[in-house]
Amino acid sequence: MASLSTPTAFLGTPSPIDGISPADRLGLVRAMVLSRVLERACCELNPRWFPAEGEEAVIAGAFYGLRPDDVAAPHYRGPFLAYAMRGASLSRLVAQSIGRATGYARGRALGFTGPADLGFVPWVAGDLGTTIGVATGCALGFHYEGSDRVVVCTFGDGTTNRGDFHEALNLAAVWKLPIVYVCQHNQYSISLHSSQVLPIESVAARAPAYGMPGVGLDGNDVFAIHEAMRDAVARARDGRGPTLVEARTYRLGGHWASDPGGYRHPEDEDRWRQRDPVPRALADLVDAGIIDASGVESIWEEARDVVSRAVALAQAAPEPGAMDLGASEALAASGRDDRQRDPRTGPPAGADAWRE
Amino acid sequence: MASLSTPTAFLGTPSPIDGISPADRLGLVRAMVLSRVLERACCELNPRWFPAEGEEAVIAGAFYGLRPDDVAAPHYRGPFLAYAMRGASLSRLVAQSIGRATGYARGRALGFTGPADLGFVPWVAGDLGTTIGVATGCALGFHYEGSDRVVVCTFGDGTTNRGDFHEALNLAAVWKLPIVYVCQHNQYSISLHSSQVLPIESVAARAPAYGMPGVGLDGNDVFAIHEAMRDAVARARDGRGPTLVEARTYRLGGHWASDPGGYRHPEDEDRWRQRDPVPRALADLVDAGIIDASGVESIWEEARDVVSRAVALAQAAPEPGAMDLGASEALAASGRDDRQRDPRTGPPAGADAWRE
Amino acid sequence: MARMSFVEGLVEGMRHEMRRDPDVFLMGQDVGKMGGAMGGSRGLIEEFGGHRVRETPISESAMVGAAVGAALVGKRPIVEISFGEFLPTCMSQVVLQAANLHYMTAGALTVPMVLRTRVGDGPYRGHPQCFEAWFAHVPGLRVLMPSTAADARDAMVAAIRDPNPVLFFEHMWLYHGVREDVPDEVGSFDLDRAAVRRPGSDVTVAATGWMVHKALEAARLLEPEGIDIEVIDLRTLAPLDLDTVAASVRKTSRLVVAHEAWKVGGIGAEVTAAIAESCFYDLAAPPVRIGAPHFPLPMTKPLRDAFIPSVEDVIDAVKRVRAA
Amino acid sequence: MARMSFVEGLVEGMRHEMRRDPDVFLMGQDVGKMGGAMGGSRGLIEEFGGHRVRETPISESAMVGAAVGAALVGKRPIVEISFGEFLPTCMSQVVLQAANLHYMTAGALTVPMVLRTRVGDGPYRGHPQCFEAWFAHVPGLRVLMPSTAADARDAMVAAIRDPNPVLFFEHMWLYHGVREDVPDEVGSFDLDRAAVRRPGSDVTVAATGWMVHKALEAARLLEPEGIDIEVIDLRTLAPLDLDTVAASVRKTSRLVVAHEAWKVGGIGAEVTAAIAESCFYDLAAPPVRIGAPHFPLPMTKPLRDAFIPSVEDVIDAVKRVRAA
Ligand SMILES: Cc1ncc(C[n+]2csc(CCOP(=O)(O)OP(=O)(O)O)c2C)c(N)n1
Ligand SMILES: Cc1ncc(C[n+]2csc(CCOP(=O)(O)OP(=O)(O)O)c2C)c(N)n1
Ligand SMILES: [Mg+2]
Ligand SMILES: [Mg+2]
Repeated sequence: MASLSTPTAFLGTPSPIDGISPADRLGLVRAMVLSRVLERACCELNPRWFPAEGEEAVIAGAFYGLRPDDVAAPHYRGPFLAYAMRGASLSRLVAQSIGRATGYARGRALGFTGPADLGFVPWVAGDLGTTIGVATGCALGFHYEGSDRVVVCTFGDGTTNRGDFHEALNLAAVWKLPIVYVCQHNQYSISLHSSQVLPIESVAARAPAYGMPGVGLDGNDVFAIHEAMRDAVARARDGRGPTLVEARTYRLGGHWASDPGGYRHPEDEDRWRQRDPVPRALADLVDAGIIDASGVESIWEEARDVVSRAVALAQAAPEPGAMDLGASEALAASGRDDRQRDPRTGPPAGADAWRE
Repeated sequence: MASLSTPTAFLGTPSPIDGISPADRLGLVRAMVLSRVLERACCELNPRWFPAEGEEAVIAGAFYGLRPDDVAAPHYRGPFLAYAMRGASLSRLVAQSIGRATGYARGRALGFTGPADLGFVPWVAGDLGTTIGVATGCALGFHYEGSDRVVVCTFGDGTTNRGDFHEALNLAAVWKLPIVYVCQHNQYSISLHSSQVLPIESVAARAPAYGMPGVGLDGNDVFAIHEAMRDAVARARDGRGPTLVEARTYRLGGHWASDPGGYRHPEDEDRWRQRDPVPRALADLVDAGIIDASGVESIWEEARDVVSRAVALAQAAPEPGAMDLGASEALAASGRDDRQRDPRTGPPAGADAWRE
Repeated sequence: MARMSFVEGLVEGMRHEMRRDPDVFLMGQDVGKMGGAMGGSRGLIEEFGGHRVRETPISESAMVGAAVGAALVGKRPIVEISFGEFLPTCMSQVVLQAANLHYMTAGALTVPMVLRTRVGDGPYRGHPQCFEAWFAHVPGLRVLMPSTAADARDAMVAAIRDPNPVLFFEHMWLYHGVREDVPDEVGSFDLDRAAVRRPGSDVTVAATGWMVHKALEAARLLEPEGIDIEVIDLRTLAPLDLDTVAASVRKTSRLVVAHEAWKVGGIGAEVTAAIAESCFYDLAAPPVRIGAPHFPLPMTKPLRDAFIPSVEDVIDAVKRVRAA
Repeated sequence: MARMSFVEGLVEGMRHEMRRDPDVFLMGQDVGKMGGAMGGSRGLIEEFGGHRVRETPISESAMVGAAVGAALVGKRPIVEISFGEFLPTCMSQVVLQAANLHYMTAGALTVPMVLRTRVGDGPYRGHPQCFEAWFAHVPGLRVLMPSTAADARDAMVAAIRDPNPVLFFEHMWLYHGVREDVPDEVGSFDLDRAAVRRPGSDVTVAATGWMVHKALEAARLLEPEGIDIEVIDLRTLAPLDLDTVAASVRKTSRLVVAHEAWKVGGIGAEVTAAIAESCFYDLAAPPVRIGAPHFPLPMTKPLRDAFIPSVEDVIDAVKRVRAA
């Protein structure tokens, strides 16, 4: 695992692409493309969608390859890719984003919540940071049962200023819990640049406060991120405790789809647009001879196709009705709910994100 | 200012006694002796008192020499010395500790709260950590008004695990507020040794998470602490922002006076008793030729005398009565309360802690 | 007379006090260049600069703590928690610090701060939680919830001047409603008084926030049926002005209490209980409470619409309380 | 029959479930070697070890978050917040996460956790705050406050087995009271039912925690005067068992509600309002609420004694409600 890097090292890390198999490299990049297309569709359908454009490398790199029995707690920005990589139906996700009854929460929860039964910490309220504590609790459950399941939890740079970030990482460090914390550092909290609200450049510098390894990475290099995650996940699985990974990227879109902006320099946006992680990752694949130019085109084609089918299905789905409002489901007084599913089978999670 | 020290450096720091004037050295040590005697009296009077025995160097070193217009936010363990150094009446403090009507809060607040009108963040509830945020707010007020007033805020090692610690230090760092944070690291949170609940040895290691200087000190060396505090306070006064100072000491008594203990090794307690900061500081004075053996004795005598008079007065004071219960004082709708008093006069605060 | 929307009233109230008193400042997330969530501080940074309109990290507890501390040393901070849904993240600063300081210091200190926050259903449906009942339960706090543009301005001014910590709840649905006539002069807002928005003789409807407007709409719809509602805007939720409600009930003999928060344990419980205690013999029929049903607040429009009390719910309740 | 104090009942309930179910564990500050604040977990670490009786850092929000997460993956955590006074530091985990998860996932997840905490006046006077009304306002939570040793044990067992997040309030004054006879077998505690502690015909007194005992003492003192009180232990504060209260009021026609928390906005407001709504015509006199006066909780014994509702306050209220 890379050690704590200084901020200036961010873009200098050489991509460790060689450590990842060609199939997984392809899987990672296909996931990024899917996210790009899916997110754009959500933005078009819902002006209040929170676009993850530009941040795909972090999301793909963080969640790719988790076991189905692991738990993922994705940040609210861009979680659909994480859901899709672990088996969610694209059309139900799009339905969720536009509030249809076929969404995973029957219209009850926020548009970016996910399929809780696929091993996610779902978004059930809007308070940022609190889910880091819940994710840490899932890791406590795994540690308690002595299993080798792990949790991967992502969050924004701004969210690391919340007290709940501190308390959760501290607790995980004290108990050496099997969790990897990933800061999806896009340099913004709504309209505020991180230099206005974060007193440090690198969030990885918060790791030593917990005696935890901190890893600062180029957040636009999906292979570097995934390589670091493999190490950190292995570390967690082995009982060696938590890691804080920081992936520094840039929010290419607005805070929400219809954000009028105006609080940042167009030159900055242009500069980061040049570093767009999606074409960069595709180019890496071409350079490595894994695909050729027509392969690139067909990945995009496929993504557009699968997403447009999902959109059509979602749009055809009904709005939630009174039935979906419901009272809280009746709970048998002594009912137990064994929701652990059997793990360790099939291809790496994330490789089949494209269903439907 | 010393830079971030490694934990093993704690007891190796040479005492910078030469940087402090003989009069101030005497003042610091007299304050420690007063605290020792006063705390023991409180423990005898109130089995639920939280004894600060062993931690006097941190308290004296942290609060000695503040200006009257600065704000002090002492930890709940041992705050009476801080109050006394800034002008509180000893008998009213003892009255406070045993719940008499002449205590500063008329019997309303906790026994360890202090005279709010002498520039303290008072204890008005029992939740640890929250006052760090309030103290930071006082620093914001000073920063906002462009004055050179500062805040000194102390808290326990266990309290640094609270989210409020994180949020407050972060905010102070972002805004470069004039505040010095001092961790009175006594290695315990009630029955728990810090190794059970703190994932790091040195709390000063939390400072870089805020891009703030962190100073790790021998908490039983009052001169080293005060020297570091002078630097940190000067830094805050100059608008150069906050500092986190960690003073590593040991709680020689129980969590409360009647604590049956049983959760730590007697050898440990003995070892730390050998390092008792009070005789050590007195010996330093003798070594430096500031006082002789009889001077030591008369400091103790004087302290016993002044405290026993305070105890007698406090015990003669009435219990609070229905009048003190009151409803909340009527507040004039537009009443302003200018409680800033004029600064920069008289001897260093703390030198006259013995009144009455 | 100026014409102002609710949010313009809020901003005007802050501007008025910031001009008058250099100790008044605002802090919150995105309150500067962006103009605040939903335009809630639009124009202030341009006039007062970044020193007095301060951007904060996402750290609600530190933000409120910062306001408490600044207030203790003589400032008049307004701290903005973007949405009431985030109040659970900073309860100890509000409830254990701000609320206690005056009493516990036997009057030595005051905490002249305003905590403003957005609540209720809104055009974007986000963060709609209504927790005002929690704060009304806690001694030492004032709780306000204006429902008109004039009150938004004048209550803000009064809140800033008040030496108590004030929780100021701004209903999102009202933010960008139609502009109302607002007197040019800032009025003196009585922090202890509810407002009778429509006098009536048959049924007292005491309501909060958006529900005040729904109650007025219900009144309009019921008029042709000869039913004459008195609509009270509770607006000062702590201390509650029960005198105004009691006076109305003594006249109408019938009480409906309506709010958007959950019915169980809401402000309506206190109003209803207090009136049952004090006006038992004046009541001709059982009082009726209207509030949200007892399950979590759903997010999508169809469910939200089914969840939140409506004009029809008010009409129903009025008819029930008259039939009884 | 065993003889048990209240705190022994609590510990016995946890022990019983920890023996039965390996997924049950306890975490909190000083719950191990020290035996918990006021002996609240005495003996558990000796039997179950540090893996199942876990010491935590001072980080209440993370502690509750840890319980929520562990519950989501199938464990049955008991998280101890040493004192209810600290609940304001972890409200978002309780109210926004624990309470919402089941509903918002359309039933996919449950959160079988217990949050236990100590409240009320106690022998040491520390940390007495009573915030239970906040949680009763929030859908998705169960709130329990037992008042007997048998209930302490049996309610704890039921709470641990319940798939809902349960807030379990332990009154400190009751902790080390006299030992009571407690059946050897763990009883089935009905999480939806209040308990009639003393049948009576003249006045219904619905009370919580320590006030139940004060009400029973008031009943004893009033008996010679020929006044026969029915004392109801509300004990399941959410969902509240209003049926039991209503049935009693239908019999007695008179209602007193008594709790130690602040009267304004307390549980008593909900009970009183709900009964005023549903049993208006059964009531022969205005209901009376007893609770703490509306100022912060003072710390010293004389003030605390003046502040907290007493047996005399109950007697007074009973006489008032009979005279009316
Ligand atoms: C506790 C809390 N405070 C404030 C908000 C409002 N809010 C929503 S998104 C956002 C910005 C979050 O920034 P960051 O964590 O960096 O994530 P990003 O949006 O950049 O992905 C804020 C402040 C919130 N949701 N929760
Ligand atoms: C938020 C909160 N949690 C728990 C407690 C209970 N408590 C009182 S003192 C104490 C230990 C504090 O440890 P530390 O901060 O190291 O201070 P010390 O007692 O060692 O001086 C605890 C846990 C509290 N007062 N506040
Ligand atoms: Mg960000
Ligand atoms: Mg300590």
